[in-house]
Amino acid sequence: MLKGLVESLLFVSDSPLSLDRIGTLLEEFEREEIKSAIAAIADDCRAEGRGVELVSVAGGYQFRSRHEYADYIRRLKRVKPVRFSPSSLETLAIVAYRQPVTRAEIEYLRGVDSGGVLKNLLDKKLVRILGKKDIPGKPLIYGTTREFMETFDLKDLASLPTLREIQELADSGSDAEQVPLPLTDE
Amino acid sequence: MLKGLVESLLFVSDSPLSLDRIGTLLEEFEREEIKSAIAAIADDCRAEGRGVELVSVAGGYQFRSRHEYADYIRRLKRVKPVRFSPSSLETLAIVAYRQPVTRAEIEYLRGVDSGGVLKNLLDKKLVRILGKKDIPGKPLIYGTTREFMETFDLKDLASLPTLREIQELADSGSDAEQVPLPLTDE
Amino acid sequence: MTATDSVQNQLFPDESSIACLVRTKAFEGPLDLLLHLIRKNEVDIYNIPIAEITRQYLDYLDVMRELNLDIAGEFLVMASTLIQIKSQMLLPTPVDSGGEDESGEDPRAELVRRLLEYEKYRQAAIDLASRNVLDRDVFARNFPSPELEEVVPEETFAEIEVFDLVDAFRRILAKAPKESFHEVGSENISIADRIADILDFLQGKEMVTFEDLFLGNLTREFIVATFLAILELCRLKMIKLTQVESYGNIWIRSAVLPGDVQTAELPIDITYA
Repeated sequence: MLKGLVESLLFVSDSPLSLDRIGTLLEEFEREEIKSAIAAIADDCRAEGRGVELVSVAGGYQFRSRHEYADYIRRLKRVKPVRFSPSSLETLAIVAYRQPVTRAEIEYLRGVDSGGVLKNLLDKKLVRILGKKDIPGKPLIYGTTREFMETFDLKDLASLPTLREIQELADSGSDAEQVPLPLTDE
Repeated sequence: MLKGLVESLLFVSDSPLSLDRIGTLLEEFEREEIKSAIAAIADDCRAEGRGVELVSVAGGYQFRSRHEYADYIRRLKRVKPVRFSPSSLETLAIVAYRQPVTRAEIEYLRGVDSGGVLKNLLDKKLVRILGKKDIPGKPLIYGTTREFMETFDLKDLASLPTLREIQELADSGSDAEQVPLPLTDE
Repeated sequence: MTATDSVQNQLFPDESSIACLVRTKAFEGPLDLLLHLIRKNEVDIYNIPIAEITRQYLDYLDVMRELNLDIAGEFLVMASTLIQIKSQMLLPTPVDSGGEDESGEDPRAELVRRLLEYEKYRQAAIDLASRNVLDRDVFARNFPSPELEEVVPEETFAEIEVFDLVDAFRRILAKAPKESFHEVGSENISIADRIADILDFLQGKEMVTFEDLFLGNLTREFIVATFLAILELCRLKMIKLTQVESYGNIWIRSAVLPGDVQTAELPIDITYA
């Protein structure tokens, strides 16, 4: 009963629902019960032949289609797949790992002007202005948004993979170039 | 496999899908196979404890939350945050950047009557009346509130980015809309 | 030539065919180009043959110039950095210090640090792109459900960002009458801050002294903003200043009496009554 109820809530919600939010909506039930219901639903989805899975994203839970079906779903949605240019991805990565970060810091790390890219990421709501840094000139500082976590399937910022160790990268030698960037979805 | 695929299509669709439509999308599969996949999904949903059912509506199939849960689902909508309308956002922006400001000044900038929007912002406690301006007619003057600062997570009004700071981002480099690089073959 | 061959050629252009490289691969910036050259030459990043890499780097810029491509300023800055490092390495050095400058550090060290740091984030970018990206690899029901169509929601706070606010203001100014343009700088804003603070401070108090308003961090900015805020409030007749004797305390009180601002048109709680 509770499992079905939680499933129906997650189904109709147009954004991820946190355990807190579900708990508030279903005040008649204990948090622990709700938690096990969510776990049971996630298990069910992992069962053979289901088309969706329950993912933990941006601090909440959300049903998402299995990635194996992406090609077919795009036929239905008739949408161009979202694509990110290498410069947006580099900038996003720096903002994600270094936040709160200033434009000057981003530009030092990338070695190129990044104002345009940053503006574009602000427009797309993947990056937000956190405030101003308390140093001379009071530059704006940037961080990532909830949309960023939703877009990149991140449970929270702590679940970003750790940056690889410098030594490992230095050792990786020339074969790093051989991996084509998965920037397109073919 | 086909069952999962059909489930994912029905799941992501915002309108009912007819057998014909699914058949066209999944041209690799036989109509009969698709039909049995749909029947199997509907059966699965009737199983104990599911929160959704597959209904036949408007000549197509659509997942719907079970009606037993309607009361709970309405709670979800009741507390759902709504987006700011462009007009209230515009008005709020003018008050934030031009305070202390009169309604006439706001309307001059926006070019439209702003009484209703202003009232709404006052109700939401994002804007407050600071006093009356000592000019004929003694118009009320408006400013932002503490709640405004909390909503935007601002330390003080000086932490609001200036127009120039945003303009600088927009002006730098035309690479914001950069075309993805031909790193993979398409 | 098969499709695979052509991809191979895009990724691994001949040593000699930098022109081909330019046509097939744009670089994100000088660091990206340098990393590419280091990889292509299969050299140790901690021991970059600076003369050879500099030569190839400059060749690349030449080809770009020949093709009439815009060379971003950053590429030129890096070119001069490389040349500088190269000349430092050519300078005669004290015995046994092999290529180190007077501080004892290899002139290439700073560049190596930047390259390694950049490489980390470039890898992180690739990792991001290889995740299950929403609306590319996976899809959600991020649209209103028909079940909820008839339910009228209560209006609550929406999630908007500071950026939305600035952006809205930019749009207004873009279409507003020309004479309303003037830069909204931090100065205006800190005066607005002080106006709000002063009104808050006066709330519930009969009178305060002029000096009371200047307590806190006495930076020049703060004093100027406070002073201008007081002038503005006087102009708006929202405060009254009185001085009992010359050189005595200046007293400030709120000029708005309780209930004064209450109007039938806007039945709301008046904060400054």
